[in-house]
Formats: sequence, C-alpha cells, structure tokens
Amino acid sequence: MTLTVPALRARRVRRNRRGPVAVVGAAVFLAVVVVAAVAAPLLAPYSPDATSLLDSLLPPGSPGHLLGTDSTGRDVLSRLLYGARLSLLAPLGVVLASTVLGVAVGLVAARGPRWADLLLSRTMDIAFAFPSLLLAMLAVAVFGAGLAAPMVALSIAYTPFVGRVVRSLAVQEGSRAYVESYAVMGFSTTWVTLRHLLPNLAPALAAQAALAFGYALIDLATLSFLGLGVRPPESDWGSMIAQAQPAILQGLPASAIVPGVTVLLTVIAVNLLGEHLGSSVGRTDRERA
Amino acid sequence: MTTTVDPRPVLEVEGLSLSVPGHDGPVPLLADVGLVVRPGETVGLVGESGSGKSLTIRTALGLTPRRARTAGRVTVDGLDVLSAGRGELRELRRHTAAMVFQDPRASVNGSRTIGAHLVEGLRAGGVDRRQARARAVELLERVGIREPARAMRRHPGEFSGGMLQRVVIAGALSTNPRLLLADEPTTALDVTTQAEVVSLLTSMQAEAGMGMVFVTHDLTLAAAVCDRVVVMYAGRVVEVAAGDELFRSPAHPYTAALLDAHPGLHGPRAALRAVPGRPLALAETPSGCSFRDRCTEADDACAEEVPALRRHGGSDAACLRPGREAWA
Amino acid sequence: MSGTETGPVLQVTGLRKTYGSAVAIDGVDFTLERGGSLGIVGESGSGKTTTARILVGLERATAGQVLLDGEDVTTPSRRDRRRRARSIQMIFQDPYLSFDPRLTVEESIAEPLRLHGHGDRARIRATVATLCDQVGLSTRNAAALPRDLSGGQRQRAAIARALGIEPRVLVLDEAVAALDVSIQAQVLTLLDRIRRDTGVSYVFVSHDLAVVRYATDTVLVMRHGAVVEEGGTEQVLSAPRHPYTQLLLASVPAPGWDPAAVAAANRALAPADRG
Amino acid sequence: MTVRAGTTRWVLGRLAGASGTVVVASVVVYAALQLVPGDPLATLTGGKRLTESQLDVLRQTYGLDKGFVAGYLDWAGHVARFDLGTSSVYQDSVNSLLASRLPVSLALIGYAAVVTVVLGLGVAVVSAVAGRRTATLATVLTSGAAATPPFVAVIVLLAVFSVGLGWFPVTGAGSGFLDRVWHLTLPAVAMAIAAFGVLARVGQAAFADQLRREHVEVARSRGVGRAAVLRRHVVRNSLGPVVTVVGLLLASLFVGTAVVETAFGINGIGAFLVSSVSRQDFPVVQAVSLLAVVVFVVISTAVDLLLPVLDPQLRPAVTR
Amino acid sequence: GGAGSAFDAKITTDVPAPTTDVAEVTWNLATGEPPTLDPAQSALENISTVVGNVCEGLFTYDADYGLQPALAESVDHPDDLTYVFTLRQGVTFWDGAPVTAEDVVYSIDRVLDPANASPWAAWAINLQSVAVTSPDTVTVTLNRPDPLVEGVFALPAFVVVEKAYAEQAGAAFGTAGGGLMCTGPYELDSWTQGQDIVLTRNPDWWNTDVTPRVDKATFTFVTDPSAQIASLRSGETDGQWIIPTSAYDQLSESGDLLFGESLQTSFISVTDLTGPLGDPEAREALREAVDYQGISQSVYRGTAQPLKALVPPSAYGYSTDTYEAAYDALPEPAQDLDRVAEITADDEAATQPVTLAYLAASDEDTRSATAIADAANQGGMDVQLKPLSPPEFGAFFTSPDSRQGVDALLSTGYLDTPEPLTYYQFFATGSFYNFGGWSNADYDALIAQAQTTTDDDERADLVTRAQAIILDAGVVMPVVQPDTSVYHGSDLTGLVPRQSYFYTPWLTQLGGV
Ligand SMILES: Nc1ncnc2c1ncn2[C@@H]1O[C@H](COP(=O)(O)OP(=O)(O)OP(=O)(O)O)[C@@H](O)[C@H]1O
Ligand SMILES: Nc1ncnc2c1ncn2[C@@H]1O[C@H](COP(=O)(O)OP(=O)(O)OP(=O)(O)O)[C@@H](O)[C@H]1O
Ligand SMILES: [Mg+2]
Ligand SMILES: [Mg+2]
Ligand code: NI
Repeated sequence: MTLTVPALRARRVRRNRRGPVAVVGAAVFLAVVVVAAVAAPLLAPYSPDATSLLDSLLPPGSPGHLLGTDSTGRDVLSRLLYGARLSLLAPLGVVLASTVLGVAVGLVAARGPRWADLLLSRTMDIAFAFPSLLLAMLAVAVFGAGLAAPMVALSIAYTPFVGRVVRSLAVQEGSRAYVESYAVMGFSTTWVTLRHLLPNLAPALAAQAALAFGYALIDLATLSFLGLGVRPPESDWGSMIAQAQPAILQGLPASAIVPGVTVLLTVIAVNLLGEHLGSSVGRTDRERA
Repeated sequence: MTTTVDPRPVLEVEGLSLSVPGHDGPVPLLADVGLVVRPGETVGLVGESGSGKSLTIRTALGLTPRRARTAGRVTVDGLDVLSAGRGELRELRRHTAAMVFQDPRASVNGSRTIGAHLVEGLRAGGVDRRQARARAVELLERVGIREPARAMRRHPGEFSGGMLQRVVIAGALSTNPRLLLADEPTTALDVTTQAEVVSLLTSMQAEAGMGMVFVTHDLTLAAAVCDRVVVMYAGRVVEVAAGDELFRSPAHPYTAALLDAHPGLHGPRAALRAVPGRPLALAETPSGCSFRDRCTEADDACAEEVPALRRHGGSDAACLRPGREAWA
Repeated sequence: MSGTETGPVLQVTGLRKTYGSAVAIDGVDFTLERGGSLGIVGESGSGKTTTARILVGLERATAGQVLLDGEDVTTPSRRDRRRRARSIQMIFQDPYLSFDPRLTVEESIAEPLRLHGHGDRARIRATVATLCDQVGLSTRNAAALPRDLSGGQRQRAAIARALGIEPRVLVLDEAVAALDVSIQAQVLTLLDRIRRDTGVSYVFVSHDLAVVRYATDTVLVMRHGAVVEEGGTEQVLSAPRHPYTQLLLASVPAPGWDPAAVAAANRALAPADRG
Repeated sequence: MTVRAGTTRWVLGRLAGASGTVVVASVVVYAALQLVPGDPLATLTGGKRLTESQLDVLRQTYGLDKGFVAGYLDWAGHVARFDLGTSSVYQDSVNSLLASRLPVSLALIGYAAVVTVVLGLGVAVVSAVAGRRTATLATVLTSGAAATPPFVAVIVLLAVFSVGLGWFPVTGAGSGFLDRVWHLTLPAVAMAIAAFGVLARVGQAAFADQLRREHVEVARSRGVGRAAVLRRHVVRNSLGPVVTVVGLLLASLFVGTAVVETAFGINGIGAFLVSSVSRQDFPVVQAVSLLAVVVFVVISTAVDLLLPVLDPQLRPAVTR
Repeated sequence: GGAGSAFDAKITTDVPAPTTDVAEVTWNLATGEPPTLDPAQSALENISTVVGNVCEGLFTYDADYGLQPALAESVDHPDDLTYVFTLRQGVTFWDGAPVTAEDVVYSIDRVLDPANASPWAAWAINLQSVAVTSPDTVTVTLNRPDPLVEGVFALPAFVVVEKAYAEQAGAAFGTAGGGLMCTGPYELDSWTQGQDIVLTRNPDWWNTDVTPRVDKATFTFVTDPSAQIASLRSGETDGQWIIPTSAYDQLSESGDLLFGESLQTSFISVTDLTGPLGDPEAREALREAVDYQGISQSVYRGTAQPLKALVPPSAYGYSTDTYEAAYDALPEPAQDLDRVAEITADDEAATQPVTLAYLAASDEDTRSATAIADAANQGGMDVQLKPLSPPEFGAFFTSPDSRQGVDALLSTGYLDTPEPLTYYQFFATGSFYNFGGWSNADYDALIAQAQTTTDDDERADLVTRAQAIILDAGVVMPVVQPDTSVYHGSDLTGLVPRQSYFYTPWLTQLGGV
C-alpha cells in the first residue's frame, strides 16, 4: 500500500468523531498484543513448533487447544503468541528506520540549503514511483525470500513518505513566527530545528508512524502470504495465514481466519491510535488559527 | 436621523438569546439582544471580538450555529425567522435579505468564475440563465468593475481584495434585497480601499432604500457611517445611540472606555487610557453588569442584576452609572 | 542600556529587495536616533514587513546598507547572528505564533538569556521575574503555556523576551494589529513606558495612522516599495505633502467623513489599479 | 500571452520531471540485477544451460562485459525499443509474455477502480450530508475497510462466496464482456475494499472541510439549494484531494493485482510478477517493475496536469 | 485424530470406457503454465502432460507400463550393441509431410546436442551413434550393452519432431510463438500466453485402433488450490491431474476423484556426509524420527503409504516376485522417538545441528519436513528447516554451491518407468544425483553389473542386493509413496490414474459417459 499521504491529508482535516471509547479499546488491545508477544513463553500452552500430525486442523475450542490446531497439528494460540513477536518487531523496525531516515531527509530538505531541498525532494519524488510492495518484491527477487531484504526495502520505500510529510510540516512550522523569532534572537537554525521544531512535529510524526506501522504490518504479511516473506523456522501471522490457506478449502478456515482477524484488529487499533494522535495535532492547529 | 421613518422595520430583533450545547451544559453566547432596522436606515453594530456581532446578524438569515437554542424574536420584513420553515428561510435568503462577509476571498468559491458566483444568486432567485448573465454584467459595471464581460470569466484569484469585495457586494445586491447585513465588510481591506467599499455600500443602499446593518469593531467608522450605533459587549447590547451622539457623549462606561483607548488622529495627542483586563465571552461574565470587572465606575450595586437599557441623554444605555463626560 | 557610541543607532541607505522580477522595496533610506521611535506606514504590500525583516537579518537585501551602531550588518552571516541579535530584536504581529507552544512563557523568556550568557540558573530566574514584572505579567501568567494567555498577555511576554537580550533597537511589525482596541491601548502604553525607562529605540511598522501617531516620533510613508514621504510624525500627519499621505489620512474615518470623496481621490491617484 | 507561455513551460517541466523519474527508476531496476549475489549472467539464464549464441545475446542486451554506465545504456537502448529481454523461465520474449497477460489485469484494475470510485465517493457524499449516526456508521465502516489487507479480504470472500455460497466463479478471467465481469467481480471487490475505505475517508474529510468553508455559508445565505451547494461548492472544490487520491489508489491497484490474481488464479501481470519473483525470472521482474513505475508516473503526472484544469486555485503560480 | 485427517480413498484400477464423443474439454495444469513445449526440455510434469498427447516417439507405454511400438513398427536387435528400428509406414506430421528416418535421427540428435542443453541427454550416454540406414530404418549403436535402451525411446524427450519445421523455428521451437510439429493424436492449435493452450484432434492420426473422443482440449494454468477447486466444482474446468489434498472433500462431492498407484517416492536423501549426518547413528536417529503414520494419514490424508524402500512396489515392472520378496523382508517403518532419544543421549554427533531442506512450494513436503524436524528435536536432535524456493530447488540439483550448509533434502521424485534400476543407479559413486558423495564399492559393483544385465531376473537380483546395501547405509530414507490422483466431472470417464499420464496420449482415453 502506498497511501500514507492521503491518509495523513485526511487526518489534518478530520474531526475526531470516534469517542475515546474506541481509542481506549484500541490502546488496550495493542497493550494485550504487546504483552502477549513479550510474555509468549509464559502464556503459550505449547511450544509453537510442537507438531502432532494426527491432531491437525482441530477447530477452535477443542480440548487443550483453545484456538484449535493448524495443518501440522501445532497449537494455533501458541503460534499466534510467538508469531506476534516477528509480526510486531519487523514492522516496528521498518517504521523506526524509515522514521529516522525520513525525519533526517525531511528536516534537511525543509531547513537546509536550497540545493539540498531540490536534491532530496527530487529523490523522494523518484522513490515514490516505486510502490512499497513492488520494491519489497524486487528485493526478494534480488536477495531471495526472507525478512531482511523486504524490511530494508520497505524502510527505503517508506522513507519518502515520512520525508515528504516532515518536510511539509517543517516548512509550515518553520514559517511560524516562533521559529523566526528564535533566529532573530540569535539561535542557530540547527538548534531551533532540533530543539523546538522537531518536538513540535512529534505528535504528527507519531501519528504518521502509527499509520506506517499498519502499512508495514500489512506489506510484510502480504509478502509472507505470497510465500516471499518470513521463512521457517521463523513464523509470523502472515506465514500462518499462508500455511493455513489450503485448509480453508477443506471447510476448516479457522487456522487462517484467527491470524487474519488478528492482523486486521491490530491494524485497525494502530490506525485508531494514529488518528487520535493526528486529530490532537489538528486541535492545536485550530486553536492557533 | 435624516431618513423618513417607515412604520414597519425590515429587521426587528427582540430579546434574542442564544446558546450552544457545551461539555457541561449549554453555553450562552447571546443574551437579550435587541435591534431595529428600518428601510433606508444604516445601523452600526460595534464591539470587540467575541461580543456576538456576527452571531446576531447571522440569526437574521437563520444561520444559527448547529444545535443552537434560541429564544426571543427575530423578524425580517414580517417573517419570524426563528420559527420559519426551510422553504420560508430559502425565500427570505433569495429575495429579502442578503449578507456581505468580512473576507471576500473566503466568500467567493475560488474554483469558479466571478460570473458563476453572480449568476448563482440570481438563478436561485428565479431569474433565467440568459437574463441572469446580463444582469450580472450590469451589476459588475455598477460596482465599478472595468470590462465587466471579461471579468465574468475570470477567477477570484485574479482580483485584488477590494475588487473582490465589490463583486461580493454586487452579488448580495443582485436580488434587490430589502435588508443588507454587512459583517465587517472592510476589515480585511486597506484603509484607502475601505473608503471605496463603504461609499459603494452607502450609495447603493440609498439608491435602493434598503435597511442595512453594518458590523464593525471600529467605533469611529460606525459613527461616521451609521444612523444609529448599537454597542455590544459579551453577548449583550450595552448602548444604542445615534452615531454622532455616541461619539460626542458616550453613555455607557464601556463605550467611553473604547473611545479613550483608541488613539485619535485628530486633535491634540492625548494620553491613551487603557482598559484593564480583556474582553469576555458571555459565558465568562460575572453576575450583574458584564463590564463591571473592568469598569472604573462600578460598585456593589452593579453586581446585583443585569442593568436594562435606559434612556440617558441621546442614548439608551445598560448601565447604572451612565454618562461620564467623554473624550471631547 | 549598553550603547555608548554616539550618533544614530540605525542607519539605512538605498535598501532594495527583489523577489525574482517583483520589486518588494526600492531605495529605502532612514536613520533612527538613539531612544527614538520611527514609524513605517503604508498600504498592504508596500514593503513594510520586508524592510523590517531585512533589519533583523531574516531577509537578505538585494542592495543597500544597514548600519547598526555604525557597524555594517546588511548581509546576515552565521557568525554575526548572535552579535546582531544583541543589538536588534523584533516583535511579530501574531503573539501566539511567536512562541514555541510547548514551552511555558518563563522558559521561552529564559532561553535567549541563556544563549547570550546572562549568568547562572538563579540569575536567569531572577532576570525572568524582573522582565515579567516590567511588562506586567503575573507569576501565574509566567508559568502558563502561551495558549492559556490572552493576546495582550502574549504580546507582553514577547516584549519581555525581546527586552531580555537588552537590544538597542526593537522592530515591531504590526505588533498591536491583532489586538482588540482595549488591549491595544494596554500594549501601546507599555511600549511607551519601556522606551522612556530603557532608552531602547523602536522601528514601529503599522498600517494604522492613529497608532503610529501615538507611538512614534518620526514616520516614513511607503507606497509600492518606495518611501513617498518622511518627517516628524506630528508634522507629516497634520500637514501631509504627498498626495498619497493625504489620501491615507483622508481615508481614516472620523466624524463628518465622506467616503465617496476619498474614493474619488483614491481613483484619481491610482487609476491603473482598477478591475 | 505570458500566461500561455508560462503554462506551456510548466507542462513541459512536469513532463521532463516525469521522464527523469522513469530514467532514474530504470537505473535502479537495472542495478538490481547487478546486486544479485553471483554472476548476473547466471541469474539471467536461471540456471539453464544455454548455447553460446544465446549467452551472447544476453551479454549484449544487458551490456554485461562493459562497465555499469555503458552496460546500462545498452540495456536502456533495448528497453527504449520495447525489447524487454527474454524470460529465463519461459525462454520467450518478455514482451509477448506481458502482452498476453496485460488485458486481463487492466480489466481487473478498471473494474476495481470503478467499484472504488463509485462506492468511495458515494459513501463520502452520504456521510457528509447525513446525520451524525449515519456518519459515524460510515466512518466505522470505512475505517475498517481501509485497514483490511487484501489477503484477508481474499480469504473471507473465498470462504463465504465461493466455498460457502458458490455465487461467483472464483477463478479465471472469463471471456466476453458479461462473463468477464462476472468472473472478475470477487477479485475486483477484494482489491477495492481497502481503496474504497481510503477514498471514502479522504472524500469525507474533504467534503467536511469544504462544508465548513465560508463560501458554502455564503451560498446557503443566498438561498442556493442543498443539492446545488453540494455539487457546485463542496464536491467541485474537493476534486483536488479526491483526484489526487484516486490517482494514487489507481497506481497502487497495479501492484495490488499481485495478491488477488495469485489467490483467484487469474493469469495477469500481478500473479506473473509473484511467480517470477519466486523463480527469480529477472527479465520479467525488471519489466514488470518498470511497467509499474511507468504506470505510477503516468498517473501521477496526469493527475498533476489535471488538477489545475479542475481547480483554478491549484494552478501553478506562473499562470496567475 | 484431528478434523484434517484421513480421507477415504480407494485405488482405482479400472474405469468404464467412454461411450460418447465430447466436443471440448478444459483441463487444468496444476503446476501452472509450462515454460515451453519443446520435448527436449520436457523434464517438467506440466510439459509432459501436454506433449504426451501431441508428440510420439518410437515407442510408448501401455497401461501396465509395457513397452509398445509407436512410430517404430518393429525393432531388430542383431547384437548387444546394435538396435535397428523400422519405421511405421504412412505416418505423417500434422502438416501432411511424411515422417522420415532423417526426422527421427534429427530428433534424437536434438536431445543429445549440448547446445540444446537438454536435461535428458544423460539418459543416452550409452548411445554411440544414431544413423539413417535406409529410408525407413534407423540404426542405433551402443558403447556397451544397455537393457534399458528401448525404454529411452519411449521417454517424452525422444519424440519425433519435423526436422524442417524445427530448424526453421530455431530457438523458438516449442514456445508459444514457435509452435510444434509432431505426429500425435492431437495438434497444437494455439497457445495464448498466460491464458491457455488449445489442442485439437488430429484427424489423420495413424493409430486407427484407438478412436479419440475428445475433439478439442483447452489447458488452463491455475496453480492456486482454492481457485482450482472453484473452477473444477463449477465445471469451468473439466479435470485435472494431481489434486491438492485440501481439495479432496469438496471435489469428491462434485465429480469423480480417482486415485491410482504412482511411481512416486517421498524420501530424505543425505546430501552432506561430511557433516553430522556422516555418522550412521545420527542418520538412524533422523530416520526413526519420521512419523510415517502421521505423514500418510494427516499430510496425505491416507492417500500415501509408508514406504520401506526407495522404489515402491508399484514400480516393479518385471520379476515381481524377486522384488516383492526383498521388499517384504524389510522392516516395517515406524516412528520410534525413544530410539531417537537413546541415540542422542549417547552420540554427540546426533545432537549437532542438521539442516533439512525441502521444496516450499509443495504443501505436503512442507508439512512433512516440519513434522520430521519437530519430532527429531523432541528426541534431542537439532534439526533446522530450510525451505527452498523453486529456483533454489532447481539450483540444488545443478550447483554444488547451493547445497552448501544443507545436510539432507526431503523431496518427492518419481520413476519414469517401472524399472527400479533407473532409480538406484543414481546413487552409485560419482553419479549425478549422488549429492552426498556416498561411496560403497559393493553397491557400485552391483549397479554396474545390473546396468549391463539384460536378463530380468538376474538384474532384479542384483538390484535388490544393492537396495539392501543403500537402505542399510541410511543415506536415503524412504518416507511414503503418494498416490497419484485425477479429477474430472462425472460426465467424463476413461482415465485410470497412473504415472504414465506424464508421457502417453491420455486424452485418447477420455470421453463422455
Ligand atoms: N458555532 C459556534 N459555536 C460555539 N460558539 C460560537 C460559535 N460561533 C461563535 N461562537 C462564540 O460566540 C461568541 C460570539 O461570536 P461572534 O462571532 O458573534 O463574535 P463577533 O462579535 O462577530 O467577533 P469578531 O469581531 O471576532 O468577528 C464568541 O465567543 C464565539 O467564540
Ligand atoms: N517571499 C516573498 N516572495 C515574493 N514576493 C514577496 C515575498 N515577500 C513579500 N513579497 C512581496 O513584496 C511586496 C512587499 O511585501 P511586504 O510584506 O513587505 O508588504 P507590507 O507592507 O508588509 O504589507 P502588509 O501590510 O500586507 O503586511 C509585496 O508585493 C509582496 O507580495
Ligand atoms: Mg464576527
Ligand atoms: Mg506586513
Ligand atoms: Ni481563468
């Protein structure tokens, strides 16, 4: 998906219609997911790799297997818990890398010399032409299936999104009188940019990062679904769905739907939080205007 | 007051109160506002920001904030606006009353042409397309736009603020309304342009015999332009007086304070007398007189109840201690 | 104040600024005496802000010279940034936007003090308190975030912050335009008092002639980027010589004001501006 | 006259920028081959033993025995003449491989685009004018849709409409117009769900933004009817963001075919890309990547050029 | 057992003959669009499935894998090293040109020509020359006696193509653009890349004993199981070979799902004897970790049988008694985790990390490998999985580098003919597929002798002795023999599922009920 820009645009003008209930719900859900990932060894009833071929594809609610088993008889709940680790860490890595890069690029473009702006903006325009999933697939074609290459590719693919948003926010923020007044008071551009401008962009960046996290989660899971992502012995929610796909046809879709719904809920929760952050940015904007 | 008094006012506001729902209960925005405008008359509405000027005149067109509660009576050319149905309101807006807003650039849809803006109002009023176009060109000519036919095809972005405000005025007057509501029509413009717009408005008004409400925060401008000036503070009317009268001898301490606080351009350079505190919204005001916190004359009596408008000299003032001799 | 030199504190000659083919200002000259107050008036787009921004180094002049205390500061350079800051400061039109929204007013005022080496933590705290007192901000106001203050209070805070650097010149670009009349008077009287107390000089940019009359000694009337008239404020306003100045004055509403006549005069002055 | 000249220059500048993007992107795509660990020639043969003359053709096409720059120029020359090389799996020209798969993908994208735009804007308009409750419902719906990964949509649609109800054929692309529409319905819906959500939300936000604008208020204060206000002032003025998003979504649909075509067994470009990636059929991967980039650039340039036509406020400064 | 367990499948050996003609069938190729139809490249199942219907060689197989003359009318075998093939008269290519001895020689040479890089070239290493000896005879001379040589000319690569046509098409021969020119019962009508391949009946086919009932066959390329099910159930496609296990339930309800004996074997081969699996105990531990029952019941849902030897009994094309006696004598395969634990407790080598590779594209191999690794690890071993993408899998066979770091490979292979020797000869010292470099002098001697032994019983004896050696060494570990399967709508009949569909004109068997 390459939709960060419109999503952000939408954020800027959107009223925060959903009540805090949804936001609190989202936060609680994410907290549960994170705790589950961290405490997987404590919570999981089985080893995620423990197979039992003769107990395969048990439906949810089967004795001893709350969420059933998959096609090699592994416990779906245990795999879901352990899978949360890579499913969350990998997009987190992508978001961190692209945010750090994007912030650097965006700030230099917005506040640095004109030539740097021209160069970086042009580079970002070009990078935009590669949809993130395409870049990730290209990386897989080059370096083979696995998580590392797509993660690097996605980090690069998301950088211009962050960069462009940071640039435009920084330009907007930079035209605020306070930034100019610091210049008049004798502060250096770098100081003002890092000490005042950047912290003021933080909520918007956090909102952007949350949205990007959702997209990265989807992109990485899509790759796993297509068999181009995570490879055994590692596993994430995407690869769980991929492995469970044939069973859908046996009329036993549970082991695919459980991780599928988990992905969906996680993305919705992350988006909700991101929008909430974004709408609070919008509020201060309105107060200022 | 030099114009003949028509027995039937085009706008009559009586005891208008307005509140909107807030986090904890309704938030009052206007309280007991009264206003009368007769045909051919210009009434000024003056006050600092947030005093409720815009809310008051927008009510006359039925443009109240979402989920607002109103009380009192607002009559435009015989129509009770607050209880009017959607169709009646539309008729009112199409034929009887028109409004000019502060920022012409925000008022005109920047994506469409000047012509489209003008024709739209006429078409809504039931004029057919060809006639509407002809009428629009004519109007542009009347408000002093050169090459009106060409201007019809141009976009707002190609006009200066002053020129655009002329277009807006042309649009407002296109349907020959009986009442014109001008909400700070010159605030966004240069001083020199302000004179042009004001003279355009007054001359057109005189020609058509409309009633006009002229909203401004500039007391001097109101005094110069209007037959009568209504001063608002914190959602209430505090004084009503003839323009020159108000200027010469303000009855309400707030009016006087405003005049004192404004540096003058003529006469000796007097020291400014600043008003302490800041203008309040109705919901923040203390009991009794809204202005008493900032008033030098106020005493305990002022806290007891909201003073009603009472005759004092040439004005009606809502004050227990009116009439301090003001700025000469 | 620390200025010991004699002669004008600010001297501007032949200032010119172009944006591409558009000329923002052309040939602006003036001098500002120590402790004096110079007004710049003119219609929108006449180049007032551009001039002010060049003075404080936010904009680079295309041509001309700015002498601050006899020192050429025309081209802003990274190195001189702090030195210039100590001599000249600016107050912006919108007091809300001129603060970092995350910092309390105190913190904002303290920051430049730290940069310019105004002593240790305790001394800076004391200085901030003095400054707040000077502009009439209570301790509670000082501990508040900008968004919790009224427009007038914010503008006071901005003034306090600028004064902390002890500049010799304060440039005010429409510093009272966004304020309500009652508040505007508060700020104008404050500015007046500060000038008397500290001997700082003002460059006071405004489109409001009455305000300029109150706040300045000398005035510059600008139109289309050029100075059309200058002189003592009282004199220029009571006996304007240039037709544009006359028009400006006539445009200000007053009892018995005739907008139609003003409009006619405006049309006569600039027939090309129409349509 | 100056307006004309400025506009022309701006348009030419945009076109030059677009071409530049394609050129740089092609360098990246070419460089990808060199990045593959091991000998590029071995990558291109896909482990097949080829004749010396076939190898020569490969070396020539990719300029393998020259430096990077000269090699790129060789390759770019071939690409510019629409010679995209030979598939290492199929040993057939990539051109004809793509040509046979393009029509069905285009049909799918077109279908998905129509579904996206019609539903997206429809819901946006409804929620802009409807009451609070409907608007909230629409927001919940569109938020959910926007967050739905295509593979989840695929799983659910397959489970419900194919395995469950058996309403739609779930494979192949069909032949003839109606048959094709019938075949592509579920895939198009799967592709359109997320796009629909995003478009509806952006549209909703844009409409809400315009509804708050003063010119809308002015129109209402003049007694202009609701429908006319909506059409002339709200929808019309929102075309900028809406068209921009539609453009981005359209471009993303191209790559979005990968998941859907694979799952629904449609022999289109997307499924071809996936299978070529997993088989390391480099010439195909390069060609599809380039195609995707070109599609993106063409769409975004078209949107850029279209925006000022739709909304004079978005005209570049030179035309004012 | 879980919900995903066994499916009630019966082996079909006999089906009713078709009684009606069918204008058109649509058949899906489960492994996708063939990269080419060039017979010389036909090492892939999806190529052979099509080519078997359009091209013919000198010989072909009947339903019981018996060698039958096709384009050769007869073969004369004057001495151990000479074979003289007499061509069938009156056979023409689709374009009407008669099949000449030159065409036959050209077709064989095409496979042998290193420039064409045919994976089948190795099959004919014993061929010294192929020559036209008269207008209707071709003489083949060998380097050394080879009992399998007649079978070579029934292989899908050695079919007869028209020389003039192939030469003109050049490199494009067999591609969508280049087309084919053969003699078979069906002609290649069209190939729309990415969409379908259409065959039409060849009205002039020489074999008048068989009457094809299908006029037109359209091959589609759906690889995704869900899509396959949907299209088969809806009747959009009429049939398909190799049905994914997940599709059994749904397809058995909507049409004829038939299972048959295959010549396939799923097995683990040790590819690195210098690593931990160089230790025989470690190999034994791995073998004991395999859950034969689980794999056949759950992974294959009962449509595979645990296997004792590399070559399944179904591939005993001759001297059945000898082979079966040897097979029966082998121990029954069963998982024994206690034994694994016992070995790992004593044997340091058995606890070293072992990497097991498999073809990730195969759902069955993936699940088998996953289960094997988990069981082994529970027993104290340290087995890591390495999924191979199709190109990696391909490279695994051609480049030693890509086998680096892999200790064992789980794969499913098949025998082309019911001749156990063809499989066992791969593991002789220096043989191409002997990746582990396993070397056993006795084994090599037995294989070498068998390769030149023309007497079936003698050869069977030699092969079974070699089989015992290699199984004992544990360098290949048979796992299961999966059944082969076919599905078609209940309006069709005529196909008995067997391995030979790969390379025989199976379409001629198909027809309406
Ligand atoms: N839609 C609304 N909802 C809630 N409060 C409102 C709304 N519109 C106006 N107000 C509040 O009502 C008060 C009066 O607003 P109004 O716009 O009438 O002031 P005004 O006198 O026109 O001021 P200005 O000179 O700034 O235009 C203000 O405090 C404002 O915040
Ligand atoms: N960054 C810029 N780029 C291009 N033109 C500019 C820029 N800044 C100012 N100008 C132009 O320079 C001229 C002078 O602008 P300036 O802002 O100095 O006027 P001003 O007198 O301050 O007007 P106002 O009263 O509206 O603030 C104007 O015509 C303006 O359009
Ligand atoms: Mg107002
Ligand atoms: Mg300015
Ligand atoms: Ni135009």
